[in-house]
Amino acid sequence: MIRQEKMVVVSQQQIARNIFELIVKGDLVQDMQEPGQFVHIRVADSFEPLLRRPISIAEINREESQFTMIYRSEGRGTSLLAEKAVGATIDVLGPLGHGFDVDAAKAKAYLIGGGIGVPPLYQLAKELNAKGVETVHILGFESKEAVFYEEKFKALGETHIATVDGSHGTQGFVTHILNELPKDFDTYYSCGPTAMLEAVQWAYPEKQGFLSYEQRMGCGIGACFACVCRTTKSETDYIKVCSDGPVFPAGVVIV
Amino acid sequence: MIRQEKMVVVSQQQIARNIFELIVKGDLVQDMQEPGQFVHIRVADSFEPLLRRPISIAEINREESQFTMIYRSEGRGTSLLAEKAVGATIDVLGPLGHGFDVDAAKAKAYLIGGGIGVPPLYQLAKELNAKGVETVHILGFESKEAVFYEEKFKALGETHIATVDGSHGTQGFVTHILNELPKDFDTYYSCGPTAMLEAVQWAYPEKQGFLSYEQRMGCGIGACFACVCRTTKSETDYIKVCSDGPVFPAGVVIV
Amino acid sequence: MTNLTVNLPGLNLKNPIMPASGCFGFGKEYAQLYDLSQLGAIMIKATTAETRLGNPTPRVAETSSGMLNAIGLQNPGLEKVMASELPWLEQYDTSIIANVAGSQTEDYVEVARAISSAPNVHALELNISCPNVKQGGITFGTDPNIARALTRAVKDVSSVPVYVKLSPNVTDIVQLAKAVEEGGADGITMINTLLGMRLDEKTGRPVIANITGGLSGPAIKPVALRMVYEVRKHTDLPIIGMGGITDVTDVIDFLSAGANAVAVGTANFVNPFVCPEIIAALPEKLHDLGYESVEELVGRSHRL
Amino acid sequence: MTNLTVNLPGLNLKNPIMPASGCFGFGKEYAQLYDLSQLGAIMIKATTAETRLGNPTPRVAETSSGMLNAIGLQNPGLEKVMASELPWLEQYDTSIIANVAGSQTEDYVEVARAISSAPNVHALELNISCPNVKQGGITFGTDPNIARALTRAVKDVSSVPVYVKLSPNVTDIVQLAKAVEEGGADGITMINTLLGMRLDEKTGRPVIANITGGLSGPAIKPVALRMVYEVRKHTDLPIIGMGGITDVTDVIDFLSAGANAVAVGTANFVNPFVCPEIIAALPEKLHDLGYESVEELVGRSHRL
Ligand SMILES: Cc1cc2nc3c(=O)[nH]c(=O)nc-3n(C[C@H](O)[C@H](O)[C@H](O)COP(=O)(O)OP(=O)(O)OC[C@H]3O[C@@H](n4cnc5c(N)ncnc54)[C@H](O)[C@@H]3O)c2cc1C
Ligand SMILES: Cc1cc2nc3c(=O)[nH]c(=O)nc-3n(C[C@H](O)[C@H](O)[C@H](O)COP(=O)(O)OP(=O)(O)OC[C@H]3O[C@@H](n4cnc5c(N)ncnc54)[C@H](O)[C@@H]3O)c2cc1C
Ligand SMILES: Cc1cc2nc3c(=O)[nH]c(=O)nc-3n(C[C@H](O)[C@H](O)[C@H](O)COP(=O)(O)O)c2cc1C
Ligand SMILES: Cc1cc2nc3c(=O)[nH]c(=O)nc-3n(C[C@H](O)[C@H](O)[C@H](O)COP(=O)(O)O)c2cc1C
Ligand code: FES
Ligand code: FES
Repeated sequence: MIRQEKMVVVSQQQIARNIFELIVKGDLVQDMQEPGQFVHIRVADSFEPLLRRPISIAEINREESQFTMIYRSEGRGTSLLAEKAVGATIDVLGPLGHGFDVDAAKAKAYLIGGGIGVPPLYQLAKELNAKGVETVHILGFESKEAVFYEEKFKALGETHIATVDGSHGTQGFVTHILNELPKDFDTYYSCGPTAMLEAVQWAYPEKQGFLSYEQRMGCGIGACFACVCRTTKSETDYIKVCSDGPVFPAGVVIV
Repeated sequence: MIRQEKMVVVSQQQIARNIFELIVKGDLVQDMQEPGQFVHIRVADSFEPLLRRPISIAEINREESQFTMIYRSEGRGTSLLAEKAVGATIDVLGPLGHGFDVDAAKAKAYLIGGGIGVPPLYQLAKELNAKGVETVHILGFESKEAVFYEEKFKALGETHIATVDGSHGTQGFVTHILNELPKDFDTYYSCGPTAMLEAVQWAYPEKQGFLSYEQRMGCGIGACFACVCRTTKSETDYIKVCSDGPVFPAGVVIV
Repeated sequence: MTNLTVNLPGLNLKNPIMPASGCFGFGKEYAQLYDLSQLGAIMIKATTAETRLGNPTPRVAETSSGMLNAIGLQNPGLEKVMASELPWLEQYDTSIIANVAGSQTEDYVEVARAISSAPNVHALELNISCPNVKQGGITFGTDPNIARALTRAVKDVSSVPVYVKLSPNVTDIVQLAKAVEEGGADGITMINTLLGMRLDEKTGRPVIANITGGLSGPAIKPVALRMVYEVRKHTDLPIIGMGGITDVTDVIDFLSAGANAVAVGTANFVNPFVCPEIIAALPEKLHDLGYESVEELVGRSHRL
Repeated sequence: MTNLTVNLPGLNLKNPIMPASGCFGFGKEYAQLYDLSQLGAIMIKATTAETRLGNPTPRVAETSSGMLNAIGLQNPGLEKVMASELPWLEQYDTSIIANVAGSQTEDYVEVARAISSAPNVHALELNISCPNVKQGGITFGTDPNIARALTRAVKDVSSVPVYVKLSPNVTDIVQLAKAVEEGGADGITMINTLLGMRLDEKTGRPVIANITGGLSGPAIKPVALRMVYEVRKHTDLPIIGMGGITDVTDVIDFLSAGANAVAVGTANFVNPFVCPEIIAALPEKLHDLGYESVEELVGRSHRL
């Protein structure tokens, strides 16, 4: 069920350059189904900025009714979000959309993330590991200062980092790492910039894969047709990132 | 000189129903000339709400570089102002306009205020007393819950309170009190709703008086012609409340 | 008890609040959140004769207290709307207003004829004001002669009352209102979005793929209110007012200016519960203002 | 060194930033705050043949990310402006653009002839778009034929280049731009305010005594930007763009859309130092975007 809830900030921390980890508490957590779902956040009580901001669910803690978001504070909305202190409330609409199919992976999965596409892979990695699936994490960032959650991913499995400027890990993009890695996995999951998703899809045409897409959103629940993508499934239809996605099987979305 | 300064909140307190006393600190205080001047406050960093809010200077503390405002938290802007906590900064433009002529009073003055028109009379009363002028304060409020600074005014001179609902002091308007008081003063000063200013002016046609007016403002410094009033001085001109006023001698403003 | 009902041609509304077309799809999504039977009516997404894919993305951009959209009338087309969307909506006890769009008169006529025959469609909203389609759309809404003729053509085939949705992107909105009145319109809905644009600050490229988009949200409320006020001065036709409504106070403003009912668009995206919340707040608000019914308040700004 | 200069008919600007007419009086008030010689130019308050008292108060009202005003062209009249305001401004090293208003052609012609002869007036801004005066004003700005004729009449008597200020309250702004171009305009300034309205929530009465007012501020920026972009597509005339500019990013947007220079109106009320702050920020901003001069950047959105 989708709820709108004033959730309470439990923790707000800067964890990398412009990157914040925000933990909030509330009943809505109980309705979270799959890793890869997102929430739609109203950052101000006023109508300025007007629109909600879509942010992925990075970690779910059902016992404590808490979940974690990791976001880049960049524009007006996310800057305001970064100002919310412990105890403040945040208007959260969610959980929204369809996430990663955790049951699809059999033995070994590649989790490939770029920048602020990395967060939803963390809950995914946890759930896959819990099911006994081995996870390998290939994560790309701008530079050393932008890297986050490296240790946390390492605790769950083999983890490779690429940075564009080479200041940490491999220099270049995640694809540079993928080229060097064996293809001994059965499923890949990816979230990040569209160009990265395309490259990943090209790299593994024969594998089962799931990709999480971004689009500018209005409603976030499927009513406004703002967030559509063309699809290979039909010439006369679009799919909506917010309600049909944001995660789609590889090969479904035309960019 | 008019300055725009980020002033620091030293104290913020609710002192009556919806009425707040706000003390801020900064260099701008040194330029304050006369009681009855005002400042123009930007309540948000964003452009929503857009316009600055004019608030009178209620008390000046030059040694500490602090001044006090007393305001009613009512609309969007003043509600945001009420949220500013100690240590926060507030964008203040001021001091603005021309205040009360303190030198005009000789021996005894009536200070007549209504509601949020009362605040500027406090600094005025202090300065008059410092000059050896006896001050009588006639202050009107909605009800008991809305009364503020009664003790402070009492400490400076005879003080009469009227409330519309009679829950404190005399029932009715300040004019009900004025009717009962002797006319043994040489100068009156008044600030409050326009209807009250009119009534006061009518009550003392023979006395020297100074009245502080309110108008909706744009710029607050005399450039936009938003805050004008017709004047008895000229048929073809207006006076500007923000820069020619807000205080005018009795008989100058046509309402 | 405060009386919220409003009776307009084809529409016996339990209250004057309805979601605006294009901001509520065909209701399914918001039905996950609350019971749609609470609503005075629902203005469904524009329907065209054929399936429309609409414009490329990005289709939305945020602006100061507003947003731009250029969806481009994406919709499944008349056939699917008739076959699945409308029947699904029959479970709710609310009036359906079908938004009809097209790029030539024949399209409008075809859709109007068919959709007005659906059992739960109570009125049509003729969308002659969509700024985001290359052909037709807005030109129908800016030329009084074309608007009059189109209204008449649609009126001739419709089995339910026809409301015409006016564009604010005109020199003289009253002239347009008069024209559609002459064309036989049963009512007016206003306003659609103002044409606007946003650029990417780094590249200078338009953020919206369609280059320009329609501005909606609180930013446009003063313009919408002024237009409703002006049109009300010149016609007795029912007006469903919209443009930047976010709360019950905004609703009072539009009713005061002369709207008989109101629609809420963009605010649904910010607060998906905005319509039921306004409906719940309305009785007390009317009471505080000294009115016992919505109809008593309508047009009060003209009676001062 | 980034080159901020802009050369337009009559105006050799040291930078493209100027306060908009009506938001800066005749400069005296802001001169208390900073040295006006920093400004690219100053657009002074509308001047009419006779003293004008303007509209009753309240004259302003706040709206979402914007404000309404109905000052009604209050000004001391041609004679006083010539005798005291303009001479006072001579101490500053900046260009003066005189905003000329009236209610009939003769008024415009009289003011234009006289004021264009003042030694420090470098250009006229023909205000055919003021929404807040009962006669003339906006009708001049909505009818292309009248706008063309008025431009020609003023052009005939002016000793300096004539810029015409366009109203956004029209169906087709390009048509108006073309009309004033045909009338001999040397440039265009745009946009004036959008007609809007606000009601008092308690009484339903219009907040502004004039009933309607002109909407300005960030709320209207998307509309202004779209109009500049459209007009630039259809004319090579210089454009001074305005509408909702509050910071250097907004300036870049207007220049990208095709404005050659920009004016800042409402934002002066919020931050009286906004013009000098933008001027100070402009070189670095241009540099970051990879441009060495303002003129290089102008119109970049059309070259993508
Ligand atoms: C399904 C989904 C999940 C996401 N998860 C995360 C996450 O976990 N962490 C994170 O940092 N970011 C995430 N994003 C991107 C995030 O939504 C944007 O960075 C954010 O909306 C930008 O807002 P702003 O206030 O910083 O920028 P502004 O420039 O003020 O935004 C202006 C408008 O553009 C929209 N917008 C800008 N960039 C994007 C974008 N990349 N995608 C969608 N809308 C955008 C904003 O939502 C807003 O409506 C996600 C996006 C989507 C669609
Ligand atoms: C010279 C002067 C001195 C003032 N001194 C004080 C004071 O010391 N204490 C105090 O509580 N109030 C004072 N006021 C009134 C105060 O400015 C308004 O109450 C305040 O602006 C309302 O803002 P808001 O955000 O609460 O209301 P909103 O309704 O959000 O205001 C909307 C717009 O209307 C304007 N406005 C609304 N009411 C008034 C008003 N009465 N006068 C002028 N503009 C108004 C606002 O400034 C704003 O632009 C003074 C006004 C003036 C002109
Ligand atoms: C995303 C979006 C899609 C819209 N689609 C339509 C539409 O299909 N048909 C229509 O007549 N109006 C459409 N509109 C306009 C709205 O119905 C409404 O007239 C406008 O948005 C002003 O109201 P608001 O400010 O409350 O949003 C759309 C508006 C938005 C924001
Ligand atoms: C208070 C006020 C007074 C104005 N007076 C004039 C005027 O006298 N002549 C004119 O051409 N425009 C006038 N304008 C319009 C502005 O010059 C400008 O075109 C408009 O406000 C849009 O810019 P902005 O959003 O930056 O304010 C006035 C605007 C305001 C807010
Ligand atoms: S954001 Fe509205 S349909 Fe996806
Ligand atoms: S508020 Fe602008 S002149 Fe007084």
